[in-house]
Amino acid sequence: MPIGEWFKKQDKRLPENPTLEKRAVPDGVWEKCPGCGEPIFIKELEKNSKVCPKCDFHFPLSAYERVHYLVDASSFDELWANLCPEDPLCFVAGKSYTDSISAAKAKTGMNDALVCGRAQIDGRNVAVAAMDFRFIGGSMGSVVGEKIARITELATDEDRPLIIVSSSGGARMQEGMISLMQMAKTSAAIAHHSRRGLPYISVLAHPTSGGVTASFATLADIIIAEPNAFIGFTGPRVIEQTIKQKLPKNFQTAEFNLDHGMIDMIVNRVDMKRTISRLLDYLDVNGVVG
Amino acid sequence: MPIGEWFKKQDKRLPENPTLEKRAVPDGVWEKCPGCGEPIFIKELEKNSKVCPKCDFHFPLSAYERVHYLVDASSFDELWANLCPEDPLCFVAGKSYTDSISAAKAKTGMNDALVCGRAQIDGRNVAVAAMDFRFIGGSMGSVVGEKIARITELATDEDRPLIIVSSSGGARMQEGMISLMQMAKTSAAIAHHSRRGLPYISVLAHPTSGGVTASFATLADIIIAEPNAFIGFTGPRVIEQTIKQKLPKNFQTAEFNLDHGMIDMIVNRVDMKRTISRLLDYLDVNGVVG
Amino acid sequence: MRKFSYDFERPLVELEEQLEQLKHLESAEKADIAEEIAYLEKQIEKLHIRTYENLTPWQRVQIARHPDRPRTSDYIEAIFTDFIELHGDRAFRDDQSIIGGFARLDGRKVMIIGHQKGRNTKENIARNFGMPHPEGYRKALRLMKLADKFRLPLITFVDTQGAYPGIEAEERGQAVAIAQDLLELSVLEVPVIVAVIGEGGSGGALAIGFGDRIIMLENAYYSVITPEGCASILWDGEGEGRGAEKAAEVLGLHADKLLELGIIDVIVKEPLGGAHHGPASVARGLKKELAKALKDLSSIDPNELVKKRYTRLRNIGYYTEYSGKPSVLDMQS
Amino acid sequence: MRKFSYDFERPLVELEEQLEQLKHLESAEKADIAEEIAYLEKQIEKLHIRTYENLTPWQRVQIARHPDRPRTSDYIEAIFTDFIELHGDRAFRDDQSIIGGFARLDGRKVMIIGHQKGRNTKENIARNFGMPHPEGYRKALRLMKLADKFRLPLITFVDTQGAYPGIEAEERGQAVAIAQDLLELSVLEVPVIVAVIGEGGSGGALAIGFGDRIIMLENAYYSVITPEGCASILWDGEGEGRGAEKAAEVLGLHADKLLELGIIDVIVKEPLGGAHHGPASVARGLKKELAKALKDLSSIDPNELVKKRYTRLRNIGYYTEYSGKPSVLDMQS
Ligand SMILES: [Zn+2]
Ligand SMILES: [Zn+2]
Repeated sequence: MPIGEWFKKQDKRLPENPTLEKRAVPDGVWEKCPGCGEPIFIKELEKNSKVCPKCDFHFPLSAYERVHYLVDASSFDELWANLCPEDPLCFVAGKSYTDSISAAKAKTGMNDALVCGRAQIDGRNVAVAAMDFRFIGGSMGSVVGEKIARITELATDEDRPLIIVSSSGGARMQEGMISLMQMAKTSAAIAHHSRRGLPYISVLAHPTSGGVTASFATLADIIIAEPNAFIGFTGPRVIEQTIKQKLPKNFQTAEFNLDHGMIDMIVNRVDMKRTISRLLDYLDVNGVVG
Repeated sequence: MPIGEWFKKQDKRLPENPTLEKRAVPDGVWEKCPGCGEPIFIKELEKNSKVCPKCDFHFPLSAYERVHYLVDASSFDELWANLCPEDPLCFVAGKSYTDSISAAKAKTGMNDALVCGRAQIDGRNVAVAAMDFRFIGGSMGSVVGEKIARITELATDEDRPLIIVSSSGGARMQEGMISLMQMAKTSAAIAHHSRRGLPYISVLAHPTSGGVTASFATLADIIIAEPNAFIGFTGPRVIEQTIKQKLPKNFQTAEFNLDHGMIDMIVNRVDMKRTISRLLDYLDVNGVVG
Repeated sequence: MRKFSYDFERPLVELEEQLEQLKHLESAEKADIAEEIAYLEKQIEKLHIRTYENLTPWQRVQIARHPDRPRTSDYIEAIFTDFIELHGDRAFRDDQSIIGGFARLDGRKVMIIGHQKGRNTKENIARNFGMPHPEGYRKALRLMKLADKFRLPLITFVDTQGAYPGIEAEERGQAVAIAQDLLELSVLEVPVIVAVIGEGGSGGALAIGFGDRIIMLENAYYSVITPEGCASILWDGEGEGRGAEKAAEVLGLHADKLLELGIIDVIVKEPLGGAHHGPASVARGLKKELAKALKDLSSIDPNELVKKRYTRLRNIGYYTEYSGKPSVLDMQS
Repeated sequence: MRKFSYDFERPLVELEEQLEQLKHLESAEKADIAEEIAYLEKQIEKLHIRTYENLTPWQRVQIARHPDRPRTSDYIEAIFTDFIELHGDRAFRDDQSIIGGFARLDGRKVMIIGHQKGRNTKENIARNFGMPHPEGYRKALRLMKLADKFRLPLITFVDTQGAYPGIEAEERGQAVAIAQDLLELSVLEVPVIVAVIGEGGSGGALAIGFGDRIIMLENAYYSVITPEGCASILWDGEGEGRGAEKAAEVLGLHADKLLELGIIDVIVKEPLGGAHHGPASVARGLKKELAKALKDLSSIDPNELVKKRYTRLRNIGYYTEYSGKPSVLDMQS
């Protein structure tokens, strides 16, 4: 699992301090775009789903921002926000897991890396979940796995389409095998949802890798990626170390995955809600409410 | 469809005059093996399922020989032997189709390229079919398609495992689109057999190509090939003409197909019946009769 | 002026070029040649009819292959609304020689799968001239299953010279990939409507080429083998020239013959000279037939649909069952 | 003499070598050194126990990786009869790092799928050291579906360091290939019994690594990440040395810990020093557990089995649900 790679790397696509934080900074009326280097007014950026209007760079989003840009205003009814991680292995290695959790909680104001609940998209009932990469690299431990399973089951019980936005380094190492088993648990929940004939759309945001890519995130009827997102199983550093050669230039980008038949389409975040709404029109036999 | 390639080619593995014919020839007590060049007593050859005891060369077999080596003695009850081809397109190009049919009938004593019926293998009820390459290259026209469909339906209705031995150049050009549609017809029959949870074992003998490989022959639960058999879709000559380069050495052999994941195993004809019997033991929930 | 023409169209093209020159002369030099122009126009009209009204089978194959002939994407554009293209086989590659996705026909939701040729050399290379590799059939398989899951009628567009005769296509199992499409198509519990719009070349075409209704454009062909392939088997080496011409005659690959044989259900007329002489009218004709098929098939119960599709296939075949001991089972029943 | 030993086994190996020399001396020179030999044998016995009785987690990981450790094929040979190996994914390649096929356990028919490492360098290259490519997972998927169709209980053997970190494995979609195995495993309507016999490395192991009963050999490990991988994340660059040792301690990857956590169900004892010190006794122990699992699970109705498997997975997880508005659904029920 390449979780750690994403912690340390200075990735152009992943500024160290997510924009959500910057907003509090006094001179935060504009932000320099990591894509084109131009200053962008934050107001303008927010109107544009946090996509640079000049170069289409997709700024990282918090899970709540993801939900915000995806569903109808005030339609989101969050569920299970009060699920908190434990430390079953008493994992201490350098930093302790409990310290990591505390730091992540403080940074994000969240209890773990996933937000989920009922919502509507253009008036249609859906179940939605979004991952937050800021919370220990969006890694999947017990809480993420449990919440994915719960929201999927809710969608199954209530005949709702399921939409999950992933952004994750993979399974959460600090919970050991319990994390690995969340891959099986979430996949099994998806299996039962799918067997009911219900639609599931997966959105892969930068970066999606490891155990998340190898479980619920790629088991959707339709898979959409954001432009230029990293999508893969093994992280590039591990591959380079193993095969001892440089990787091809666009390796493991969204575009690479499209060429290799792994995803259905790449959609600019600005068009994401509209595209998902159009797709649901084809997939959702229960139709629009109200 | 590469039917024609197999007509003209002097293939080491496919002597012009099949051994069945030779038997009538006065000096036919031995036969020179096309594999190793050694003379082999025909009696010995026949005891060895027509596999050279010295080099394992698999002599071509007629459809009746195939059935003979596969099922319990006197268990075979042939069906629909009286189905004869017609000439729906009045196909004349150089030679007429009706002339080809007459010649093939005279050569083989058969009405078309497939023999099928009920049989037993080690006391177990099965439905069996075998193709005869001598009959217009074992090509699939209306009669072959119809008989495959009928024997598959019989297997479905009577809960019998299905075993088909293929050896074919593909769809029968001379019946035009009617032949091509036999691919769909046979595949559909297989689909319904499979959906009943019944087992189907396909044996690919030299050569199996074109429309037969692209329909019923590769839709089996278990696919077995005879050693060194040609198995492919497009014939090598057409590929060479298209890509204008030489083909790899073992291209489209049974071994190549095993490497590329297309078949389950390569089985020497001497072991074929025993292997199929063992497989049926695992697959046939209805068990052995008597 | 035409960018591309076949030999049999040459005399017509020459007259058209003369006309163009005359018109240029008239406007540039103010020459008074209105009468000559009118005469030539009349000649062209006559020759146009003479050239195209009694096409040989081989000429019609050529028209089916014409580089200006409307492609699957053109019909999607002209006939449907709200097309959303889907990609990939989830295993190897997105094969661009087969396209597909959701669309609406007069508001009805459907799934589309079709062979896609290019408009020019660059596009044709990307789309491998409409000849799928195994991953193309597997992409089609995925979309078939999606259509089944979400109960969307399937409309396919057939336009390929056939499966690609290459090393990699064999290595990756094009035979089994096609076979799996055939199997899946036969059990889909949604209406399957096929439109043969250009070339229907053997297994590569059949993989998405049968269903509950088969519509065919007048000059499209659908064949067990390309005329060239057939010729090269029958008359060694003569594949490219007269051989293909003769083969096109004997193979019975055109819409009228296939209608007679019961392989297809309905023919959509093309303007004289082929679909590219009036794409809009062909699209209208095709749309009408697609809509009719959708309407006819939508009311049928899914199980019944699968049964009917099977019966239809079962009835394709010409054979004599001569007397003697009677056949043990009558499978058609 | 041992062909291969780890650092911590070195003192023991040295004594063993001394013993061998003494014995040689005794027989070659007729030297009267029976007493010395007896003494040394006793020392060896004591050191053997001291070396192996309190292995550190990292030492046990090493034993799980020992080149002489029995492989999947050894257990198939020792435990089952009438094995028929099946091959291929029907799409790309027969991946030899995963093997499978039909077999009988005390006469009961089953389907087997397992990671397969080699016995030597040549074999290991052919089998990619037991690390599957996507086609391996797809071969497994095919065999799972066969097992389901023919109602054969599935027994899997887990022994891989993990998915292969290579370019081609990514290109051909190892993530989705693993995910599809997980999905399929969760809905198989036959008993699924897992035996973790050596290395259980992350996603590559999990793809065939959960079911209705999970049996684990005493020194096998099963982990979300290899100790080296974990270390290289925690202590950059220290992956190969002390880091891995420390990581093995914190990851909780051994049978006893996993039993305590409820991830696995039962542990099969190994002889002191590891399974390769007594393969026959390990095979006997494993066989007993497999047979017991088969017996326990065979009587359960297929639907019930799938439900139970799901509930089992649903119960894996450690979290606190603190009060506030109560959770809307109790999913465990
Ligand atoms: Zn920018
Ligand atoms: Zn020989």
